[in-house]
Amino acid sequence: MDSLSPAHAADTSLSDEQLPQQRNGLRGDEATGTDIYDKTRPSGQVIGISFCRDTPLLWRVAELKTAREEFGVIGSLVGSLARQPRQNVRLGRPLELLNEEAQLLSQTGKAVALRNVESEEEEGNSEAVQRYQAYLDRNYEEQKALALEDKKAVLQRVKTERHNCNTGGEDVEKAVQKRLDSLDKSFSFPRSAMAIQLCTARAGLSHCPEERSFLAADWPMPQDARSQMRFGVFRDLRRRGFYLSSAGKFGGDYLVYPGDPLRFHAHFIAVCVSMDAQMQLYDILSIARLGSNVKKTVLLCSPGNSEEEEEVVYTSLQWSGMA
Amino acid sequence: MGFSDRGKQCLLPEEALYLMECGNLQVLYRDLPLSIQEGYELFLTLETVSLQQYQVFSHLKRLGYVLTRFDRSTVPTQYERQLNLTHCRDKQGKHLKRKRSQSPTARYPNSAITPSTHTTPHFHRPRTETPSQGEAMESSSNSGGTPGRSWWIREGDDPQPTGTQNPDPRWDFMTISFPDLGSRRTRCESLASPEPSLLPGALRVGSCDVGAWLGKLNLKQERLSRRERERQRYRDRYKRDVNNDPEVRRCRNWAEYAELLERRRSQRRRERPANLWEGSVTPLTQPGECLSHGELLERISVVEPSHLFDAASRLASSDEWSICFNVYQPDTVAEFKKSDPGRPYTRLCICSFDGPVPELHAIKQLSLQSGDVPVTFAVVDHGDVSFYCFKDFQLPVDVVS
Amino acid sequence: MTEETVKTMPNNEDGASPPNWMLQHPMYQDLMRLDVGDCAQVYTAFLVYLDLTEGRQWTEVNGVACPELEAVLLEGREKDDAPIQTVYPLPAHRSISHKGLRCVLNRGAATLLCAVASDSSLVYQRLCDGLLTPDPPVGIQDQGRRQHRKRRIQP
Amino acid sequence: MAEAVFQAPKRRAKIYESYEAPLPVPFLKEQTSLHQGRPVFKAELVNQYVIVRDPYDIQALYGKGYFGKGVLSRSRPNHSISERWEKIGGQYLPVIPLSKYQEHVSWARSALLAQGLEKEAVDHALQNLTHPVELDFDTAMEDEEEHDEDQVNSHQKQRLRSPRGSASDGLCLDQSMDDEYGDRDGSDGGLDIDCVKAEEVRRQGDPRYDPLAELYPQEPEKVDESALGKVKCKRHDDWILHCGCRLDESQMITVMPKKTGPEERDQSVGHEYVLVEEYGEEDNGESEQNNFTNTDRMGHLVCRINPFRMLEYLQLSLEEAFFLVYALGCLSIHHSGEPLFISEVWKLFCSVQANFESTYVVYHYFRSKGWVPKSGIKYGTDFILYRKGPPFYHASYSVVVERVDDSLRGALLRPFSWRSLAALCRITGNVSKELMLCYVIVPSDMTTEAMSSPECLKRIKVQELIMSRWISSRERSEQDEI
Repeated sequence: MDSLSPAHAADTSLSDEQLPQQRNGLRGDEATGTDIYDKTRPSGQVIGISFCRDTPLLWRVAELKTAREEFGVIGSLVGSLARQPRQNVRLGRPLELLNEEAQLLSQTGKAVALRNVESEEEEGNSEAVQRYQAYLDRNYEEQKALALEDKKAVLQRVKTERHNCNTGGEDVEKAVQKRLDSLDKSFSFPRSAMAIQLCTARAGLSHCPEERSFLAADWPMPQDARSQMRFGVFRDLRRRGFYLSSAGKFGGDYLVYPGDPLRFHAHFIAVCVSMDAQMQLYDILSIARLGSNVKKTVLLCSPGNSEEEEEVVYTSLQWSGMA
Repeated sequence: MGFSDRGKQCLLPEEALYLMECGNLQVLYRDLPLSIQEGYELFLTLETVSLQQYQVFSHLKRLGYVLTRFDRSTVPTQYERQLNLTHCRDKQGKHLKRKRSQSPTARYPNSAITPSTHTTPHFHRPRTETPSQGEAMESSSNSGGTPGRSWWIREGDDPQPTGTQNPDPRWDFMTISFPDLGSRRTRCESLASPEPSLLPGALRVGSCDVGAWLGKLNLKQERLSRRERERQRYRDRYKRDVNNDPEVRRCRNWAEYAELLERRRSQRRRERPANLWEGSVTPLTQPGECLSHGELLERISVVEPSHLFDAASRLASSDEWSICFNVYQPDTVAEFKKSDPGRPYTRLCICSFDGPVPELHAIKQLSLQSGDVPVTFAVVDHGDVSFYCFKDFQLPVDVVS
Repeated sequence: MTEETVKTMPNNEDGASPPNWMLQHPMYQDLMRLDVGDCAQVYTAFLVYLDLTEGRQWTEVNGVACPELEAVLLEGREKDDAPIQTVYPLPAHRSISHKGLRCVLNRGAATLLCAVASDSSLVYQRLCDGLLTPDPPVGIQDQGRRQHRKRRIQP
Repeated sequence: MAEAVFQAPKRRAKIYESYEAPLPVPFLKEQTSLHQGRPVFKAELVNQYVIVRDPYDIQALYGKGYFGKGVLSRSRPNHSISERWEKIGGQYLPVIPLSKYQEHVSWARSALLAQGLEKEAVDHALQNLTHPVELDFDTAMEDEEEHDEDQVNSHQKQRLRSPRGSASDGLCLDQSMDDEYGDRDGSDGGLDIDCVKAEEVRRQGDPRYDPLAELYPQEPEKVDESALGKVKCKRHDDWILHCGCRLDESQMITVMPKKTGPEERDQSVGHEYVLVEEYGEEDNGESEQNNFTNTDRMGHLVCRINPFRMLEYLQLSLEEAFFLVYALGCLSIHHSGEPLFISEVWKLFCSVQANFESTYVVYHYFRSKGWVPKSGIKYGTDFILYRKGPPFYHASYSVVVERVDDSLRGALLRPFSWRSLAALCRITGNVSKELMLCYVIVPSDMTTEAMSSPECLKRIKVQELIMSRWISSRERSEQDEI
């Protein structure tokens, strides 16, 4: 097992040269958008929401796309990008969802909560291990062939260069040719130098539709009054076409964007508060002041009290120029 | 990253997951590689690290910070700090550490490491029941346990607290005073017997005659340093010298002086409206009574300041808040040694934007726990991390003469 | 102790302070006559009235009773031809519910909430029904700079 | 040590006034010359608020320690009835439009009627009072002629010439910022800065007196603060005094130096003379709007007595008032004519303002450290703290008051969530101040009865905490999206 580790692979200078694009250990489907066991998965399917304790997460690129494009659910990427692991500006999967986002997806009937699969049966496992070993062997052969090609190409290039500039003389050129000839026989590609793919999303059966009813978990999210209010506001704003993200740092519940946040600045800081809750005037002053500092309108959002009223009542709050 | 245990290199779950995410580590579980998703599900559980803790961990890792788990026993207690025992303490800590990581410290990314879920040794608690997945997971190492183990040591959760591992001093050393033998004012020949509650059960200590001792004490006037003399002068400014009063100087005899005093008294009475001076509460100062702004400020300073470390050891402890990580700055990475980590840049307490804000109680307790290292609160809002610190402060007095 | 002893104006021969014009001001009396709100709130409203008329040259400023809030509101125009606006004056230490704010908003006019500290410092907030899009950021230049910086950081 | 570092307060670039005294009380050594016979100021309780009406008291309380706020002004009590002033004889008088004058007459009428006077008597009295004061009329005309000669610059000239410091210039300034922004050549005269009086002791910068001297070895420049009080900051839509911005040079030259002069006199009792701008009988009513904009239609000025004079009053916050009463013993508060005892004042304030006990403890605490706390309403906090006073330094701290008992838990005055705290932290940072949380620690055995006397202060402790944000990386700009 040690020999399989990509860290070892990086240790070997040979593989370093030859597989530069894989040096960091390629993470499964980062580039292609699907993972190795699940290449055929069509998009637009039902979205499986998995949970890390009670935090809803999305793992599959296709599902991320569906959630964003069809339902306007943005979420936030929280995983490290294997290719750029030293920054926080751009992150990769998983996509963490707000509870409201997960709830909204589930209400559309297009998403389902998945429970973690802890133990699979022993026989299934040994079969999978065999499959995996076979996959590794196949992969090894492919990589070995590629490595050999690369090495040859390098030597060939050296040879051509020497030939062209005529400085090193015949000896050098011959030596290179000799090495080139013997390469087919002498070339060794240690197993430890092999690059491996790490999958981002879970492999296996758990995503087959027929398994879903079996795996569908109880909705593990809290349903107190406050989260119900937050969801009501979320759903209503979403229905009005706004995109939302969390606004903790801005003192509110949601940042409200007029379109996809990739293209727009947020217009509002939504604060969910029930109609009758007493707010300290000082709190209102400070958040309105913040709103003006960041050029956003503060939006008080309360679920309407009676039937004839709208579902959610909005009041805009702006720091006036009259200081 | 990682630590070694019985010859095996082990990684903490957050470390393993982070390396996986960066594409530097493959973890085999039951002979199959784990996907990142499975990593999240298996490593981030109720008993290990929370998703939020992991998010803070990886956020800072990505920026190059060094993070280690916080271990209360490595922080010198307030008592140790007061007695300047930190040095010995460090040595002891080093010794402990050396025992723990005997294997060569293989540096990432060269190390091939099996994730092993492991607590630091002296908190290790054997479990009777080990789920089968545990063994399957450690194909090359049988050490360690399962993800189902307690990572974060809670108060009262510690099964065998020993002297060094329970840093909570039971006595408040701030309130226990040493006898003052040198002072002229409290010249005493013998010391009363100490408070019985501070003594171990059977021990009885009588009063102590210190007469002989006193003879040996050097009671000569202390020579003040320059700085101390300055301070004394500053204090003296508040003392009123009647001879500096121009009106007093104008007096040629006692009669005139008495007259002046009388005049001033009556004037003061006139200036003292009854509603201010004859009620149950009277003002702290009277206009014209103080010599200077400094004296006035001293007179009205009745509200006492409080410090974060004051009386903190008396507070009931709670496990609502706990410190998770030590953080070392990225520019120290080069010199960072696990065996001698030095003083962290800060320590982290991790919470959610939806959770409560720490009360003064919690802030005080955490800063006591953290010793001389500041505590930072990492507040997580759906993957987005903000850091806030609450620091002890004393606004300086601003005197205008 | 009588007033004489603490008299603060020795050059005023008759000894009595001049009357407090604030209490005599017809607007103050009008506001009091509306008979809603506690005296602190009404006085707050009067302070806001003074700020609007003396400090900001508003016109046609008048008091209105709002029984639901047990408060006195002010109505007036920022300029002669400007539309009427409602101002809800409130001592800064109070709290308010969204419902209360809606009460003022539902009067139909543009609304300002005015918080007044006990030293008469005041701060106005604009309230609007529904979603009021903020003014676009003033400096387009500003945005360009940020984007530039973003690009630079990307590896 | 996990202790916050003291950040030096930022001194204002230009100072418009000299520092009189830290507090409105005399110290023993100055007793002979100063404050003779008037050590106790008087305030009245009006509708639960504390008002100081005497102009001398107002000057002393605001000038020495920056207590209170003018009810008609933004901060310094310096309001005047008009922004236009004309010289009549040896005196400058305010110019008001006729409509405004008539308004004042009508207020006077209703005030007199409210006192129960007969309508006829009222009319008669008012008629007598509002007659033009003929004596000054000629000089007024002279002045007006001068106007005609030089109409274009008249506005500006007036402003530059006006000897009245405070309000008039400030108000002009507000206008001129928009209209005459670019037009500022030749107006350097406005920058005459009062020289520091020779006999004034150099205190600032002397380490013996000034604990922060090393940071500021020099005496600050002096500029007229009162005018500054009316300068708006473009960036923060706030008064420049509050937001902590520098005045830029173009604004500087329009700020007038403060001059003291004989006009201090008409701040006190007596009649207020105004110049009423009148037109021919026929166009009395219709041309009011044009008065200020259309110089061609400048009416003639008639000097009259203002029958309803609105003097500037000083309103003290409850904390300020109680500090003057209890800590300094220099203020007597009257309620319906009766002076109040200290314990009465305490109980009254506690009943009027929830949490007064706590906010007062903090106010008192910082005052006894020599700092000047003012209302933090603009930043959503209880106080902002100035070194010396708003004219000299930018506010350094924004203070939130919390109350806990001995166990350091307990009901918070302002139950914060991380969200609201984050917002507050951000605003405070945006205006380059620090956010300070002040915990008032009340012993748990303190009874309600004990709290009903200010003597409880002596058993209360205050814990100061600075809350700050730690930025983990250079990526700050990304995280802090506007």
